[in-house]
Amino acid sequence: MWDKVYTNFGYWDVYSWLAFFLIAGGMIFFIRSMGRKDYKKGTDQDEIFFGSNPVPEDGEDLKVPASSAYWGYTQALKPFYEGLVGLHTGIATDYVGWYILVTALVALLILV
Amino acid sequence: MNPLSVVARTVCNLFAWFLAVFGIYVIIHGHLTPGGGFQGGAVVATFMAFLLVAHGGKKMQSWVKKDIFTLMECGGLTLFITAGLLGMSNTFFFNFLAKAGGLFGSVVPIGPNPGALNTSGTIALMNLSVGLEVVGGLSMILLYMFSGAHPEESFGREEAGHDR
Amino acid sequence: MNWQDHLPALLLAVPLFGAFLAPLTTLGGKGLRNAWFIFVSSVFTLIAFLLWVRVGAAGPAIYVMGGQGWNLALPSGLSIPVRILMEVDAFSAFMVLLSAVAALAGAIFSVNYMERFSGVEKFVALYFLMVTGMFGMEITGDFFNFFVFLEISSVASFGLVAFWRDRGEALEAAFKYMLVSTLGAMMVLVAVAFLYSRYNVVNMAALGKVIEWGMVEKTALVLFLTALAMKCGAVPMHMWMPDAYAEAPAGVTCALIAVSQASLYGLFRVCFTIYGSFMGSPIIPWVIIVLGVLSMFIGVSMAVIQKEVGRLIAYHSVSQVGYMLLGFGVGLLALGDARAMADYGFTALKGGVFHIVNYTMYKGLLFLAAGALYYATGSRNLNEMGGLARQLPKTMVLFMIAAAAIAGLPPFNGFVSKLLIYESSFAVHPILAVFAMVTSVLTLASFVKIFQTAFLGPELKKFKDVREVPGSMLAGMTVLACVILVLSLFPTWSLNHLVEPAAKALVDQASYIGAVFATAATGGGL
Amino acid sequence: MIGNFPYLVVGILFVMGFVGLVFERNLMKIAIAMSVVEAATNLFIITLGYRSGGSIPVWTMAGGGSSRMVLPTPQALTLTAIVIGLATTALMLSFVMMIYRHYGSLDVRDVRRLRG
Repeated sequence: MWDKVYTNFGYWDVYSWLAFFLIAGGMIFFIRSMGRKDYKKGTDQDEIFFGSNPVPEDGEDLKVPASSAYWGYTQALKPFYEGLVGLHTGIATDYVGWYILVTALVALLILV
Repeated sequence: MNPLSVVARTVCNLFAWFLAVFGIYVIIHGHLTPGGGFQGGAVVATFMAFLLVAHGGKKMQSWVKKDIFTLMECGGLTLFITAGLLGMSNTFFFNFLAKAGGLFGSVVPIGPNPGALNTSGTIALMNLSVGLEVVGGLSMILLYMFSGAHPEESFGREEAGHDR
Repeated sequence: MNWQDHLPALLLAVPLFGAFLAPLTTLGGKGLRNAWFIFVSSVFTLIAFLLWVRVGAAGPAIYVMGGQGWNLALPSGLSIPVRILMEVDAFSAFMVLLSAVAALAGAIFSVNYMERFSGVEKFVALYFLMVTGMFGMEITGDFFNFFVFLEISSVASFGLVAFWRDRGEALEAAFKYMLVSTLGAMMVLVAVAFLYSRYNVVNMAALGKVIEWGMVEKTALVLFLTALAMKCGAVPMHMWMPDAYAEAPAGVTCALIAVSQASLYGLFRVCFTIYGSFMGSPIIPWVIIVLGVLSMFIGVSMAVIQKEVGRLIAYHSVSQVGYMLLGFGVGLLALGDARAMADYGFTALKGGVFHIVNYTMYKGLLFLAAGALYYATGSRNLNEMGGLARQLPKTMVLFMIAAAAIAGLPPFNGFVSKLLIYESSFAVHPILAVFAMVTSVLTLASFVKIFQTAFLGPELKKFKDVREVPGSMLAGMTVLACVILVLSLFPTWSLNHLVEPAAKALVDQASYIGAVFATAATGGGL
Repeated sequence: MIGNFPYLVVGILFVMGFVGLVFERNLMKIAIAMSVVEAATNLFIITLGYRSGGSIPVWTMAGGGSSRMVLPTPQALTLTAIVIGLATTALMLSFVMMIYRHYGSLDVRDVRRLRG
């Protein structure tokens, strides 16, 4: 029950990972406890720094929308993604067409 | 949908009953002749289709309630599965009534015969329950399709607000 | 007579009974309906567990519907089984157990999730019908019943996907799903007819015994292969999957995943048990491997750019199914070769089987968490979400467990099965392992995206009065999270007791066939 | 030769159904094409069950004893397939009806809010 999982090439041991997380967590709390004690809540030490501009009331103006995530990645692979999204037409008959096409291809491979 | 002309309505009133009787015949003789619960049930459901087309949806809905069909459907299916569970002393769906005398328990005579209705055990029982279920289910499909095609007639307005 | 012999029949009878009585429970009001929903789900989960224990202890179990005895497969000296036959070996029992857990979690979740809608009694009935079809596919012993149960689960799931019928999108998704799925089921029926025309049997074990390798069998194999691969969402036949999964109510999606796994089960039952002795030629394993690699890579690439929570997670289903196809394909490639089997083939199979249970659990949990987000905020669009960790702390923790598990972060279970697949596919060709790892990285990236945009970030005004989701939804998610934690913390136990018997049963063609043709299965009587 | 004629019809029906499913644009016609495929499948199974000179598989009515009875499995298969086909056709037509109410169109190219 407490063994490692062997894969013929290497192994997986969840308990050493747990021990690692425990030790890392202990170190983090230790380092945190060495921090300064003169931090006070409710004073201007607590304020958000927004490029010395006034902080907007609604979080809507602050947040990064999901479509901006990985912008560089999608931009770099634009031709690939244009082709891929182009394939997902959303037309029901195309779905059937893909299915029949794959069946025909596999039949060609196996039967001939 | 408006009711059809008086000629069509009269003819439908007359022939719908023949359909119902024929459908019930097919259900009851399911274990003897071609057909059975499903086919007979479909024929009986045509009875509903006849009346629906001839008299229009409004009149139909004042005659019968959809709840009756739900009850028929659930009742038929529950009867079916109960008939299966009662054979559980041997196996699920074991034909415990066959050749046991009593209900549907006679032995079938060999050779050409006019048909012995009281045979075949749970198969006849299951035909009856499937027939009940199919009559309920198909009639309900017809009624719902009708009310879906003419929402203003059955709901008084466009159906709305199912999701939130 | 031992009552445990009847477990396969009860497994089908209980959800059927639940489905047929569900519309009548409205007479007792909402409380009775919900109690019925949970009660029946718990009962079939219990039965599935007992069945799994029994099959693990006593080997493959058969059950003859309507026979004089439950094990009388060949009555009156017949040489082929003619009755409806259920056959449960360790792999089926494993699939039944995990589908039952997923269906139970979906049912518990749906109690509060669906309470604001009308017609829930029909929802309950359809849900149980779908579960019946799923169990039937997993325990049936003949191909025609496989088709029937496939259609039962499919038709019930069409209705469930379109349950929110005032959303045009739900109807559209259901229509597309229905079109490809019905065509696939028809092709399965044609394949059954091909095999029947040659051997006059539809029983799986009897077919596996007599089958030869000819043109008719090859055609049937092609039809089975593509139809079932389509049902479990292999690229390029995956396009119905994001539509249907994202538009179905969340509790249903959780069970739909188990249904797609039942199709995967069918695919491997066909490949291993029926055609197992003809897999010497590498074409069919390579077809499965190529489908798997394509699914992994294209699925995850599409997932990264999605903007809706449901669609993003659904594209991940496509890519995770790719892992299983890859693992099983590698196992199939090594099937004829005892040395390769010991070297890497069995590891790949173990990885594939372990990935099935991991995938069903964490993907179900992810969909339930996405459903909880939708329930709380009324939106599926990630662009509109943000800062929800303040309002939904419990949902966030549960989502985090699932996301870490799917991305394969230590110490969670997703990595164990992926590791087994990486290392065995590396032995076949290094490029396969490279694709698998790139997929894993992109998986992590897309879940970081959901987590960051939905839960982190500044508090939004429009979500000020969002409250934590109600108890039954949390309970449904907790069931799956507990299973994930157990699988993560005791990987050796789960591999030895859960996965290995299933993988062994999969490659053991002889005992599957032998169970039907055993001496106890022959004799007089009816 | 003439015995193979039904298989030719089955093939033609399958091709007709596939062409309809892939190239038709109207949802109603797609549903009809689906029914054609179902009919082709049923015809295929029924044709497989035919044996020349066989009699009906009813024990008490079979002329010439049980040796000439055909196996009833294909008939049972087809009946079940017909029942399932009825359910799918009814459901598909209901979907088409409701899609028309939501999208105002029966063209499959307009019914694509879910894509990409």
